[in-house]
Amino acid sequence: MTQSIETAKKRKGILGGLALVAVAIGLYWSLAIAPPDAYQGEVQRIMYLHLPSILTAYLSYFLVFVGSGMYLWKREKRDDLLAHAAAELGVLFTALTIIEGSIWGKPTWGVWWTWDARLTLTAILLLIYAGYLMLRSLIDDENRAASAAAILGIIGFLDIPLIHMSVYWWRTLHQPPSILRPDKAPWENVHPAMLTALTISFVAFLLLYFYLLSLRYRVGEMRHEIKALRVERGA
Amino acid sequence: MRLTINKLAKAYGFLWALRDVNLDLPPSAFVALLGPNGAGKTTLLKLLAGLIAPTAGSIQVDGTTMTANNAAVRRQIGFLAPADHLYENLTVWENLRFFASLYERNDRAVDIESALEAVGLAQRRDEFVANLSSGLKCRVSIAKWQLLQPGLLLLDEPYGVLDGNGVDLLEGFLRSHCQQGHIVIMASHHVSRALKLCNRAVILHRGKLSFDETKRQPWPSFAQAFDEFLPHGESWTS
Amino acid sequence: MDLLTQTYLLLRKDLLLELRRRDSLLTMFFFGTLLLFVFHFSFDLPPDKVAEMAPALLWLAFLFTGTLGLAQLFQAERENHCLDALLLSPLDRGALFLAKTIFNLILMLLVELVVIPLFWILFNLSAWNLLPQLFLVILLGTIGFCVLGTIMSALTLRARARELLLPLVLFPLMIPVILATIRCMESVLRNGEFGEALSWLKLLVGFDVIFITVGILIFDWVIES
Amino acid sequence: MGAWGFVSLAYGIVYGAIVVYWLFLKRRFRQVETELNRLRASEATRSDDKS
Repeated sequence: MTQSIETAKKRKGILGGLALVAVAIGLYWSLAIAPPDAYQGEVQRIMYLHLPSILTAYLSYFLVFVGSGMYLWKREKRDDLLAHAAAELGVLFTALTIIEGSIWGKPTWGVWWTWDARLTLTAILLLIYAGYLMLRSLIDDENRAASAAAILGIIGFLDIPLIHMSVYWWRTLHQPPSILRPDKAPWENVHPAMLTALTISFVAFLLLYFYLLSLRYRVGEMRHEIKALRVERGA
Repeated sequence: MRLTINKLAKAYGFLWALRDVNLDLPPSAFVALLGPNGAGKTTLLKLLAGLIAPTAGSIQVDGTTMTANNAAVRRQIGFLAPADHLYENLTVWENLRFFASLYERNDRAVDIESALEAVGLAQRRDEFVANLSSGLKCRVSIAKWQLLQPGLLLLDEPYGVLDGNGVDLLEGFLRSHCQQGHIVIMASHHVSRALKLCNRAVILHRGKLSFDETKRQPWPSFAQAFDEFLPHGESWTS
Repeated sequence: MDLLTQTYLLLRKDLLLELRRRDSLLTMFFFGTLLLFVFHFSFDLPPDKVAEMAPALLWLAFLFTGTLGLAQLFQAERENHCLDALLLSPLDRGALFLAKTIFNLILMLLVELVVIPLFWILFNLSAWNLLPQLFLVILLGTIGFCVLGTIMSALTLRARARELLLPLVLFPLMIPVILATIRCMESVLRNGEFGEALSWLKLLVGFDVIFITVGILIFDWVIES
Repeated sequence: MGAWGFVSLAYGIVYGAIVVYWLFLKRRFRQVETELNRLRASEATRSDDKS
């Protein structure tokens, strides 16, 4: 029992160390080695943050969906804990994505915020999953909160493609596509060093994400164990 | 109708409301469910009604395990909440017809009429439930379950709101219901009344079954258990 | 007993209750009208701008009135623990979902049937011949709103501050319906036909179909939570 | 603010926020862990009493 906890801790430590190394290498590649963009210059380096963070946010939402579905099906606490942890990290990374987009937008578009389809979509996702966390915290009975949140986790995820479609149509019918979207596929005429920097950043973010997720999950798990122990005491 | 409860447990947050409850009830069992406040009586009734899900253990009705969405099992279970479970802004008649049609049982006008007759409310069939006193609402509930004829009828402290006449009505209904092979489980603090009606007594104490015996006369083991767990209750030997 | 019969029984009960008290219908109707006045004062639109703004204004008014209705949707079931009585019965939870959705839909449609002509009169609009198409769009949008709204209303039933929480979780999810409805109405008012907004109309229908199905399938869990 | 200014602002905020969240999580982790160990320890003494 204690041994498995120790190995789990060690594994988390290794994951955290790997994440740290990957982040360092990623930073070096994206800030020093990758060349500046031909059109946007140095500012384009924000992309090495922006794309990985939105990717991890989407990964989070997918995990919320999977955890919610499994929880409703099997009623096992661990699935709910996973969904809760993933939702919290999803909100964090979505918020970071919006901040990065905004900082990127200032020098490229001249404004901090524009109703670009991507930015808008990300903001809506933030609202949905912030609502998910609100719903959890506003229902007192723990099991009810878990099931209600699971339903919202499923419906929210199913709604994402529809929101995505509507927001993109909304923009494209009213104004030309944003600067962010190149006419060519992104992997054409891109410097190989840029691609490498992006790949390393992706890996770094994923490692960081799973490290934080395992930490957050374990917090939830221990809280649940404490409750279980207290329940034993109550008898 | 046979009811089997297997290692049933329910926890609310930090507390076990019910732990390791086993009970096997044959047809025509009439159980008096006794115990001090907070012993878990209401929790047990709600679990049996399927309104809350157990933390552990199972409930079987005629060999079928009860799950949340088993309509066939739910049709068999009735819960007589004294002045609850009725729509305030429907008339007595409309309430009965609505529930009878949901259960697809005895929903003809004559059936409803005779059920109302039996509880002495035939004259007031078109009054809104909101205008009835809680004693009369309880009578409507009695009529409701008389119509629906559940195989397992649960009652939670039905005596509080009824007058003498109403108590006679209720007890008459419960006796005849039980005689038809249905199971009745009644939680009550009116120990003497409950004991007179029942053919089996169960005492819950801090979430556990501490006593479970078929009624006999005299009953020294019950007297002992009663004094141990319900020392401040009213005298039951009346 | 099949799903539709049960739905009918529940719906009949809800309509009967509403017919007696008219709580929801009257408040929704007055609130909708009130919003039109408030919009009129705050925007102070010149006549030529009204047709352009009409879709957004109307749909926002309906959205807010609808939310008012949703907050009241399970009121009868909250009194006297009637929800327990329903859950106790051999009722398909999907029927409960359908009945509540249709009930809220009927309330909103009744309000809309009065408010839209009123809007036309108050803002001096002339395009009366376009009303049938507009009603079609609004019907589809309102269905989407009621479907998801009923699920969320049941989900927040036991939450603290549920009246505040409901729009918070509902509105972000409603974005496709909000956008699609307004764009379709704009297109109808501007060109007299759906034209390029046809894909919006399809999106709206898709949304309705998806969430009606999801609702029937998962309402078991929604109502037990 | 120059191009590098924006870049460092973005990187600073993102990694700063992640580090803050990590510290916050670590603190929660430690609190919960101590609580759990305390409960477990008292559980062990209690079962010792019984035997």
